[in-house]
Amino acid sequence: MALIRDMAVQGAQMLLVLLLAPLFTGFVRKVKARLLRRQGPPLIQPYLDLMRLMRKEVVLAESASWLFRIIPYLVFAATWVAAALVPTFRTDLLFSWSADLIAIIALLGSGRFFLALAGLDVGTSFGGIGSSREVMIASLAEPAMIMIVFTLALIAGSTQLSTMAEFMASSAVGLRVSLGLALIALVMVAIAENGRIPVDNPATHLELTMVHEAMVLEYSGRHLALIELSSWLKLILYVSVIACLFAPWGLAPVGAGATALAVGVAAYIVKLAVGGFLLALFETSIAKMRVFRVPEFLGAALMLGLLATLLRFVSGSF
Amino acid sequence: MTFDGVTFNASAGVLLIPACAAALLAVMPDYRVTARLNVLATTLTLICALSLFFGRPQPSAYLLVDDLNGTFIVLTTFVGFTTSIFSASYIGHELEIGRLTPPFVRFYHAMYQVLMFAMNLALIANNIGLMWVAIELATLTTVLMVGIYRTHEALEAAWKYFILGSVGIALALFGTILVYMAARPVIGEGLDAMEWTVLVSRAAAFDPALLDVAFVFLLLGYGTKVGLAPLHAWLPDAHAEGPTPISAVLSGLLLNVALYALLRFKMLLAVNPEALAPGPLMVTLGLLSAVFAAFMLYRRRDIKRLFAYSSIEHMGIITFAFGMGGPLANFAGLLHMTMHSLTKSAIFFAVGHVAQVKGTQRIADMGGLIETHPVLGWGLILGVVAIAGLPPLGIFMSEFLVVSSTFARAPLLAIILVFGILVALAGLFLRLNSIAFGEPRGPSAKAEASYVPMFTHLALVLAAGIYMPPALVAWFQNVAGLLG
Amino acid sequence: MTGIDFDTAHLLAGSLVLVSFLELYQDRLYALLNFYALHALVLAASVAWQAFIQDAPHLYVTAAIALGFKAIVIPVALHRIIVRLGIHREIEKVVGVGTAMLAGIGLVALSMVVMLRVTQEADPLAREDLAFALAVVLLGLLMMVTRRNAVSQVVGFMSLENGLVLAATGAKGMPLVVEISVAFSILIAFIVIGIFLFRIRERFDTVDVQVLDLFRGERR
Amino acid sequence: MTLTIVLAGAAALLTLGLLAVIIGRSPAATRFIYGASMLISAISLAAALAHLLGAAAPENVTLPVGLPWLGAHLRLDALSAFFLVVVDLGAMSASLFALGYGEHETAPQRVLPFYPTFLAAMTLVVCADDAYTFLFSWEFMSLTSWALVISHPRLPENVRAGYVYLVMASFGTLTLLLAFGLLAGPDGLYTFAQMRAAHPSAALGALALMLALVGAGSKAGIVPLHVWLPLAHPAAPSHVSALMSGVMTKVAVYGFVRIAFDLVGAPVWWWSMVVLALGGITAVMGVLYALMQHDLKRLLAYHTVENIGIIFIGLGLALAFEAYGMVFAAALALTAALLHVFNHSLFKSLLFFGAGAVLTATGERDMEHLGGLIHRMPQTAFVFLIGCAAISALPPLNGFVSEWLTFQAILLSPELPSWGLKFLVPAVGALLALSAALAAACFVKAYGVTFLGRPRTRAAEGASETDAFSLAAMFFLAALCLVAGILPGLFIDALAPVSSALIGERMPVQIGAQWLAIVPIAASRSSYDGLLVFLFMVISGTLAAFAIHRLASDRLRRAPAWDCGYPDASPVTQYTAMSFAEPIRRVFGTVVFHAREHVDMPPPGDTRPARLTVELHDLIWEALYAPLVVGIGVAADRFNRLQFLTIRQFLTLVFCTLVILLLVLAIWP
Repeated sequence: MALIRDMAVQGAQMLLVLLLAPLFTGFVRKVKARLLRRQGPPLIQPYLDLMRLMRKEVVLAESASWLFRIIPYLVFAATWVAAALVPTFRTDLLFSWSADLIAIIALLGSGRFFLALAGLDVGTSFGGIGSSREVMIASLAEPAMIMIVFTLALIAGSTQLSTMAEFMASSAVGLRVSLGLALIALVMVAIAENGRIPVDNPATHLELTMVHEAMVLEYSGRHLALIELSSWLKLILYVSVIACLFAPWGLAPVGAGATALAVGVAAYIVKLAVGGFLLALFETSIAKMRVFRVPEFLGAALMLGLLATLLRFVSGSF
Repeated sequence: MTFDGVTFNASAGVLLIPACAAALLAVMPDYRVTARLNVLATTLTLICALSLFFGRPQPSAYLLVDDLNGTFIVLTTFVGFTTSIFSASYIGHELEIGRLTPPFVRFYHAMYQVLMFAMNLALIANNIGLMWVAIELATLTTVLMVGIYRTHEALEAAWKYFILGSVGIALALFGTILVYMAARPVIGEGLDAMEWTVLVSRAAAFDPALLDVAFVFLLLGYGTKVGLAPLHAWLPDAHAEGPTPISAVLSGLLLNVALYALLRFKMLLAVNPEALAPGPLMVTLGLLSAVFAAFMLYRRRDIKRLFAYSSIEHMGIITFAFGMGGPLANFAGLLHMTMHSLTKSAIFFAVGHVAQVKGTQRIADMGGLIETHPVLGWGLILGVVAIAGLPPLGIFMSEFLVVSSTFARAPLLAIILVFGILVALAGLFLRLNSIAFGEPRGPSAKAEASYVPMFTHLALVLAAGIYMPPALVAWFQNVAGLLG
Repeated sequence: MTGIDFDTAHLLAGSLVLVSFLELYQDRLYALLNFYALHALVLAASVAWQAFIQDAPHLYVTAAIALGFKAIVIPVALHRIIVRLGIHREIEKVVGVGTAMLAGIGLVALSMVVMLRVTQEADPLAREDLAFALAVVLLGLLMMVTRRNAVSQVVGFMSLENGLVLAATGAKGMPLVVEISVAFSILIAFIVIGIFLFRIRERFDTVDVQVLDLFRGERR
Repeated sequence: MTLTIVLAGAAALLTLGLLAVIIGRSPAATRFIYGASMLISAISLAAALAHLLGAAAPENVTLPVGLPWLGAHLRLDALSAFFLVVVDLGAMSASLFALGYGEHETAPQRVLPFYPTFLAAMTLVVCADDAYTFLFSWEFMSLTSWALVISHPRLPENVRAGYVYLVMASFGTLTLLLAFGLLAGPDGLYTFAQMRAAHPSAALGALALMLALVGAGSKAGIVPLHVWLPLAHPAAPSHVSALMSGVMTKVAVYGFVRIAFDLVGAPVWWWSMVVLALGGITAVMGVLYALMQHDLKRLLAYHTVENIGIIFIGLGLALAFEAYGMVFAAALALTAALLHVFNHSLFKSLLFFGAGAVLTATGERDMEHLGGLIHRMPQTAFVFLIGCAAISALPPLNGFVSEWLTFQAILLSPELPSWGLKFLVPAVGALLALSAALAAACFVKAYGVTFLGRPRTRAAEGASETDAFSLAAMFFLAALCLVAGILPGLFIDALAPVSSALIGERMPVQIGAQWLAIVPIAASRSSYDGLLVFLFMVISGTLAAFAIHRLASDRLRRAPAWDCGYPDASPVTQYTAMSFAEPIRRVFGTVVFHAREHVDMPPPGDTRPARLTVELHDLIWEALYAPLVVGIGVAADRFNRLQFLTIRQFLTLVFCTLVILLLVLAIWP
């Protein structure tokens, strides 16, 4: 009986994440428009975009290979599996022990790996620009992320995401300097990984600035739909990781009843809204950096992560 | 054939055969016959030497066969035999291209046998004076052989060899006289004050200070013949300018015979506890020659001079091994002497062929030997691999023993030795690259001489690298114990 | 060993060293040859005297060889070679006379210190002979080192051999083998030198070792 | 019994080598030699696996060869059985690959004799149980691989590569010889059993370990001593470079592990700091060098250096934990390192086989002349992609597993009391993470520029799929990578006898614990289930495809790629290897390689093309090796003057030596 309920919760978690992703992006765009005193597209605009793309025909470049057509499914699968393992409204999901935070980062890494390959496949210079910059950003963001994971794992005593969330929710965590550093570093890495404003502008196709868009320039129709959905999934994944680690209140425990689950979902949605609002606020308040200033930005994140880990190594109390 | 009858002839035979062969060869006009006679003489000498293995004659006043010179006699006669086969075809070719005239070839063969006689005499002489005369005779014959081509460089090399050789031999005589002086108060006057057997048994009572001075002179005297660093000047030019069979005999045998003489005296001093001279002296000279010769390999333009310096380096390593002393190092030194003489003579056989095939000895004018003459090319590579001390071949074992046993006792010396070996290896392979690999350069005539001697030597060294017959090992270990 | 025997032997050996010094001083070839003849003469006398003291008849043979060969035959032959080569007027010293002399004195002192300190137990005559013999050997070497001309080098080498003969005779009871070998070496040395000188002469029309050096291997 | 099979195999390989000398030129020789070596290595692999999995007791054999009074001691224990598995697996796959690849060899008689002897030498190194046999087969391995590197002596860079390789290999062997000399002591106790019993003092052990680190490290490719590796590995034929990179460097790691963990005895804590620091620097420098290359095989060779760095980080951690008696953590770190040894030998051989296939198909190694090969060589492209994904440590494959275990080991290290390690381990962890990310970048570049996009030259256009044997070898290795990634528990349990033999403790049993997940220390801390992650990805992928297939339209149209409207974008507009690495070069290159870019822009109106030249300096070569070479050259010149002295000056030399010695005698008491 408990197994079926856990299976149901796990399935609900996967579906919830899938459904909320477009909504969250729509919400962020809406808030940004509002802050810029514009009407902005309706909240459900991303769903409409997906529908539109699903119907349109796929225009493939002549030099595109079989890999180009498989990559959208690979990227979507990797991102969806990663998102499914992050506890949103209930900790200790059925399959949470199968992959810890390092594995989730690596799954996102493989998603990025295949996306970069897709960029190179068509053989135009846009794909090349996108892939080479994405790879440069990743080569700094991933070590920073690993350093953050080290800090959190050393504090919580485990790399399992659900155990970390439970530890963070418990009173034993206390206020620690390394946690503060890890949070700032995690936010910076999240912005870089999802191609948000200071690192890369998601809304533009201007050659000189685009990174993520350049890689997916050649995609169209149903492939583009999948790619867009996976990037939205990735965004919501990062926000839910930040939420479950640094704002773990409201996460339902293992054997919780329906009411606790409902409270968990509600808390999760509130956290998403707050996160989306803060993200929109941050994006409108800052201009995009030149591409070769990004390494300093990410270098700072890496140093913060390393400092936090160093503090944890040096003594237990930090 | 009664044992004592035969054995007495054997040790005498080893001397008589080359002597009368020399006389005979001096008069025979036709080249074909003299070459075959030369080979025949060396074969017979080899057979006599081998028979020495089975029954050793009693040491007489003038002749002595024991563990130490037993193996070296066989080695000398064997290399002499293979070199004579090589020289038959080599000299034949030199005759065709006119570098040697028939009278000189006759002179060459006679001198070759006199050299064999002198070396065998030096090895089995029981009397230190007789040994000195034998080595002096060997030096003079090689001086004449080096000058045989009558070119400017050959004469200059011979003249240099003569002057330095004679000074060295004079110092050695002075050392011998001092040893006699030290022996006289203990053993009394007359012949037995100069016989090894008597000297070694009574050496403990000699005056150690006099023995030290004597060893200094002997080391400088015979050290010149061995080619140790400050006294080496004659060796590269003698090798480069003389005919190749003589370089092979010089490098393979004469250096060993001179070092054998030094070992005899070191054995003498080992019995006397207070005498300390051999250790530090031989170590310093050995290291100096190993490192000095290693650096000289880089700028060599002549292929024979290159391998001459390699001989100096190896003699340095061997002297260092004997200088360190102890059963392991001495065993390594003896093994290294045998392996070096076999490998170096094989290399000189290959070099002889290369010089004839390419018509020059300048390394700059040769290249791509592997492509034009694969068998010769790979033979030379195998030789250089052996001389650089790389595994499957024998020298690796001796270098392994020397370096590992020295490092525990004197780390700094071992590090200097390792540095020397490494620099030498780098230099050797740097030159080998321009000879064996790359685009074929220079003329490439067909090499008609036989490769049998070269590959027999390399096969022996390869076999020794993997498995050593227990009898040989027992001898070396016994002698290593004696050397102190 | 009565006093007089010792003193005479001592005197003869000392005079041999003195003659070596004189040889060192000469820069004319002819004078060098003459002093070399004198050197061999003194050696012969010393050996003869040793033979008389040790009443060892074989030493007389050595004295005779030294007198006949070294004192007479070799200087005359070398004399004739110099005339044929036409080099009798050349002056060829590398190091100035003053420094050569100082070096000579230093060498003699060194050989005295080394030999006398080492051979305490041996009988006084042998010690003296060895010390003087080492001095002569070192002076011979010094002469070879400071000369350019091949002939003077050979003379230096031969005076070095004389030192060896002195040492050999000083060692009482050394068997005949040594005498033969020393003589043997003189003979060979002389023949070979002769051949060499002629051939060198044929080839480079001078006997100056320096010209010879120009043709060292690998120079070109 | 298994040791006798292994030794019989080695003997058979040696005779095969000799036979190849005779029949080298005949056409059938290639198939026969490679087929026979494959068969022999397969048998030997089976024997080694039986010994390792059965956790059998060590077997000893003494042969009468080698040092006369000692004989050759050979031994098969858990550690050598594991490395024998790595060697034989690599040998089997390389021989299988060579069955196809060997046909294109221009001078087979120069490769065939040395290939089986090279395999035999590696087998002997792993089984040796005394210093002489170990060094004998170690240097014999270098010699045979040197002969393979110069199998095409016409090209001067091959000869130079061979020369640098042999000199560095001899330097390594002589350093190891000094290390063994120290362990054996003056009276020469050369067998490993005697060395273990000798228990050297801490100082002696430290010196021996450092010498072993330098000796084995130079063969493995630790950074300051790695310069020969990117020269030698590409010069050899591809199946040999796969063996050299994938297997020989592992034999070097075996050498270090045998000395550090077995012979030297109890480690001291600061030893691990040297190993960790070197490992970290090697990892990052290796991948940065790889990123700057545009020759495919050089890129793979430099990348071997990075993976060796990761292995040495694992070994350093194991040493640190063992020094403080944290035995479980040490077992984890050692197993992580050994698993990475196994994984690296798999995917590096696979990648070198791919590079070999590309080389035979196009005759090009330079990535700037390749491109678009995925259309012409689809199967090689697919299997090369699996190799690239595995080496970039992407989850379902095996590269991720060993790296994940190393991270878990790093997370255990705060308990290490020493302050030095408290600062060093996080820094090394950061370096490891950085090198993992850069590895992904490097292999996106390698795969993207070589296989994807449009062909840049006629050679790339004319490429065709490689032969069946090569593909079979590659698919075999790719399958193994996937299995090792999905079921890591099997392989970790196989390594248990090795860690319990060396450290006395083993990782917790993996198979029964949690439904095929691997649990490094405790289930509560962390666990990873490769199979489930793989199944999830497959299920979600098929789910998405099914949904798309059902809901979305399936119409598809081909059209020219969008290139800002230019009519015929020539292949030159594509990103090349150098341009792809430009952002990373701008970030890291200016510091690490003094990278400078010179742009030569023609004045307006001048039609000649602008030129961009990138100037990269190999600082290690310029700082360490160039001065050494110049130094030896100067010393050689100075010494050379001694050759041209006159006879008189030589006499003065003799005279001075005599006078000096007499003076010494006069002054000496």
